[in-house]
Amino acid sequence: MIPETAGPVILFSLPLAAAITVFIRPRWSVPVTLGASGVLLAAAVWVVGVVLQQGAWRHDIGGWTAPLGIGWNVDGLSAALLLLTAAVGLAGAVFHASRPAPLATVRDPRFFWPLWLFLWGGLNALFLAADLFNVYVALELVSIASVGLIGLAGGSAQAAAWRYLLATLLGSTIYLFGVALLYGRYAALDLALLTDGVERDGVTAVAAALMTLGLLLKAAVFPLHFWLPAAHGRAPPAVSAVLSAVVIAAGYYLLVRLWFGPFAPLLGTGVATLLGLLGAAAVLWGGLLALLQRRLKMLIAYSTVSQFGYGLLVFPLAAAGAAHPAWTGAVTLVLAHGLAKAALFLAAGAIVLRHGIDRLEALGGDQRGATLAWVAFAIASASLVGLPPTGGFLGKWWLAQAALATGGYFWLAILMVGTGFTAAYLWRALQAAVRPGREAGIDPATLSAALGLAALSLALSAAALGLAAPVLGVLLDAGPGAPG
Amino acid sequence: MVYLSLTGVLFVLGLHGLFTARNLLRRLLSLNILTTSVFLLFVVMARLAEPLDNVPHAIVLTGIVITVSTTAVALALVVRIAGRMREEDVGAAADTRGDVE
Amino acid sequence: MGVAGVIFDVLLALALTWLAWQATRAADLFHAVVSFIVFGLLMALAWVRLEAPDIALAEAAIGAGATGALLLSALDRLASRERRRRLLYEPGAAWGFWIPAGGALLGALTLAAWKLPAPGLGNEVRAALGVSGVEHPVTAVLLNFRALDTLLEIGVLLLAAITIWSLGRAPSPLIPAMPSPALPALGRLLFPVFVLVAAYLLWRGSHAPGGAFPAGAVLGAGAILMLLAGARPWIRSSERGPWRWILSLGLVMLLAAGIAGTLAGQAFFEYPPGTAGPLILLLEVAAGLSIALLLFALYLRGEPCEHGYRGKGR
Amino acid sequence: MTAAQWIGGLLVLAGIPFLLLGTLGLLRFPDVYPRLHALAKSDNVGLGLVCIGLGVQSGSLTLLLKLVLIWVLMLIASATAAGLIARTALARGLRPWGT
Repeated sequence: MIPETAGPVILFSLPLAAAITVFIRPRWSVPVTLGASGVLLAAAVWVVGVVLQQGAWRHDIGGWTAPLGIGWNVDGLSAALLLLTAAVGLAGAVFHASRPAPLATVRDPRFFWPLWLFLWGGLNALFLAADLFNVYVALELVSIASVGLIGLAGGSAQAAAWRYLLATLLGSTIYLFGVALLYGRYAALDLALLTDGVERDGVTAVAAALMTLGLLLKAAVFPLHFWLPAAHGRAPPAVSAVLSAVVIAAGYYLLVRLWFGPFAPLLGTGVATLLGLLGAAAVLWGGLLALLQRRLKMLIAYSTVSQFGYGLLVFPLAAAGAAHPAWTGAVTLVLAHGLAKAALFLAAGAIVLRHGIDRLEALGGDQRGATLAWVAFAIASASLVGLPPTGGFLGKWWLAQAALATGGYFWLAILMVGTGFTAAYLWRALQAAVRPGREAGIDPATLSAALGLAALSLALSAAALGLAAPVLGVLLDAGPGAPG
Repeated sequence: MVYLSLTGVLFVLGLHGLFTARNLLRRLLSLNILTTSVFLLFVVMARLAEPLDNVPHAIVLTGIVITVSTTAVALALVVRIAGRMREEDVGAAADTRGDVE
Repeated sequence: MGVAGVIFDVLLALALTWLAWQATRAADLFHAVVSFIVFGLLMALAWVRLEAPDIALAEAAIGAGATGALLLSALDRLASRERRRRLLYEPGAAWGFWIPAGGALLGALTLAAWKLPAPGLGNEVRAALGVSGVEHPVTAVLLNFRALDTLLEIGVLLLAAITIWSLGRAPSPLIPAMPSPALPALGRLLFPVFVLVAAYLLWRGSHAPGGAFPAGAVLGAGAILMLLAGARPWIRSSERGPWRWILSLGLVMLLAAGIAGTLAGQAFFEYPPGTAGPLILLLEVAAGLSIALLLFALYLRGEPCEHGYRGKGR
Repeated sequence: MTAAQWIGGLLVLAGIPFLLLGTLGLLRFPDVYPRLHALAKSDNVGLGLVCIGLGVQSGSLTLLLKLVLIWVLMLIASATAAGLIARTALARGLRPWGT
């Protein structure tokens, strides 16, 4: 066996195989899922290690090279996101498995696990894929699994699932139209081939515009974010965590892949500024709305809209000449956001379980059973705001350096104002913990410590990401997509 | 080619229907027409290529199966949502034949 | 072809445009759904005109057939018990943003599409066909060159069925107002024909248009017809029965074929030399069977109970 | 032109009026029952003649048999469908025209 190919093969096949297993034998769900999650996390760590050691590599599926065949592309960016998926996937599975059974937020527990594993498999397939149509199929896998998981919460979540489904299907259809145009122009679907062959002309520009529009819709970038808060706010906690942390990041990942790959010649100042302004608007608008929310999970959901705005700042900064620090900073920020946001949603899930309600004013009082969750919430908040030495700080630091180097003081200001908003709304949430509250909710003894621990481990990872700055820098430099 | 224009027309019709229709089922139909226009673009491209290119055919076959899956999920959701609305509003079931004569 | 062909194409395009307009705009929902089904059937003709017979087969069986059955049965549920007004959402402000954006895109899009050089991969496919194990290029692309897409696609189909099951139990069938003896008779008469046609299409796939997808669709349509004719759904969600295995069979086999390549020291999904032909046939049988059953499962719109239907949907 | 092609052409030509009349009936008859009548009768004969005509013209026995098989299946399907539509219409209380 060629050692380096085993990692992607495991990451691709194991979630799907486990999904089939738990579909056929629902009774084995929890052990199979947790076992597979552990193996997947190990495989992702290993893949990251291999990338660090020997750089990016490509695997031709079926031995067919592009343009005929499909390839897998393993580089720093995809390895980092695979690892993020595995971390959030494991923590979410642990959280979901250890919630108290009678209070399950899921209507039909038997189907949670296959859907969860299918979502994981779709995400891994997406991060590995180097082929634009393969990406589409993986995106649809992710979409349907997400819809199923949101809909599991029942009631009004089904309406949210419907809106999400419509938005995401529209996004992938528009994306596919762009893919068709590219295929007609270049007879290639492979990212690397397109990167080499792309020219600046009308067809390519239209294709780029369409694919970007579709992906902006999927990444819930302002003003196409309308579907996100309800869907992420109403889903079961573990589902909200993976949706906000990874599924949105998948759309963003593709945007970055395309604009730093095939479409790089098209990234002029105009396009880049437009994308940057969208990001800036998202930061401000999402931050403002998060500040106005009265329910904990909705606050966190709006925060996702706001935080992904930062990611788009990479485009104007890169176009202005600071491609390297901007790229590293934005990707780091997305990774740190993923870990922190998943931690926030899991912590919120545990807190809401404890109090039986998620209105902010009712979360105070006796915090036994939710202490760990609040600690996790605080640490994750620190990373999201960007306090040193967390991952959030590192990302913002690199972005700020890119802004300073290119004289982009407007983008720097956005960064600062956005940080202010983040601090304000998270402070509001944390304040709720120490208020005197009414006595309600369930017996804290029935809440497993694993709930809080799952959130805490993710929050600590987000914080520790800042300490891993040198490794992260090397990792993100590996690969054809990395600029500079 | 006639079909290339058809692609554009269907794309606009689908998009227009998706944004203006207020009925859930109608939006789904519009989305399906939008998807068909994308498939049509792929196949027109295959036809224009010399010699005939079979890769888009396989791609569209895959796409059709995916579309029927998403449509089925969407329809199941619509029916459940409608059912839930019905439970909330049993009294308003006076004219049950809103759509079919 | 000449002038007659062009006239036919224009007429077909006009008819398709009109039907699409009807499907999105008709005041009556039933009218819209029927327009959409006819649209699918005429699209099959368009695929034939564009020299894509495989897609025509799939469109007729899946696009118009299975989707049509799904739409009509959903419409039945919605229309007979539901006032249309109850299904509305207020369009959000974001939709307003979309309309000018879409219009602007179209102009650029038509302009761009006319100038496409369309180089195509026809030569590459022909060159590689010799070692692909099959003679029909579409099958070669689906199950050899781009087998990974097919794997994920079967995954999407299985996932869709699981998602639908997760929404609740299968609702009871609507009893027809005046049961007809002709339909069950037709079902009994035609089901063997469906099986025969499916087997034929499957076998044909290796050298001519056909293969697992049309075959599975035809078989699934036959099963749906039996259901309409009053047969009880024999599929069960039970863990003990073979149903969950058969539903997953296609994905299991494709995954196994993929991993086998890696275990043999080759690339993921690389077939050992000389075995591609029989392997692809095996995969097609498994995929066809799964597709048929999965389409049927999609049609049930919920998890079937131990005893077929329960009294009422959730 | 061989004799087979002449015969086939004539059969196709003979089928066309049936299809035309069926369509005319579909458009002009007053309600659902006579429309079904026009369709089920005329379409079957018209389609049969066209199928046989094309089969004869092709000069291949397998193709002729395939076309005839299509026709037979269409006969069964359209008869069943017509019956179902008529029953549904009756059940919904649609009275035949003139009664």
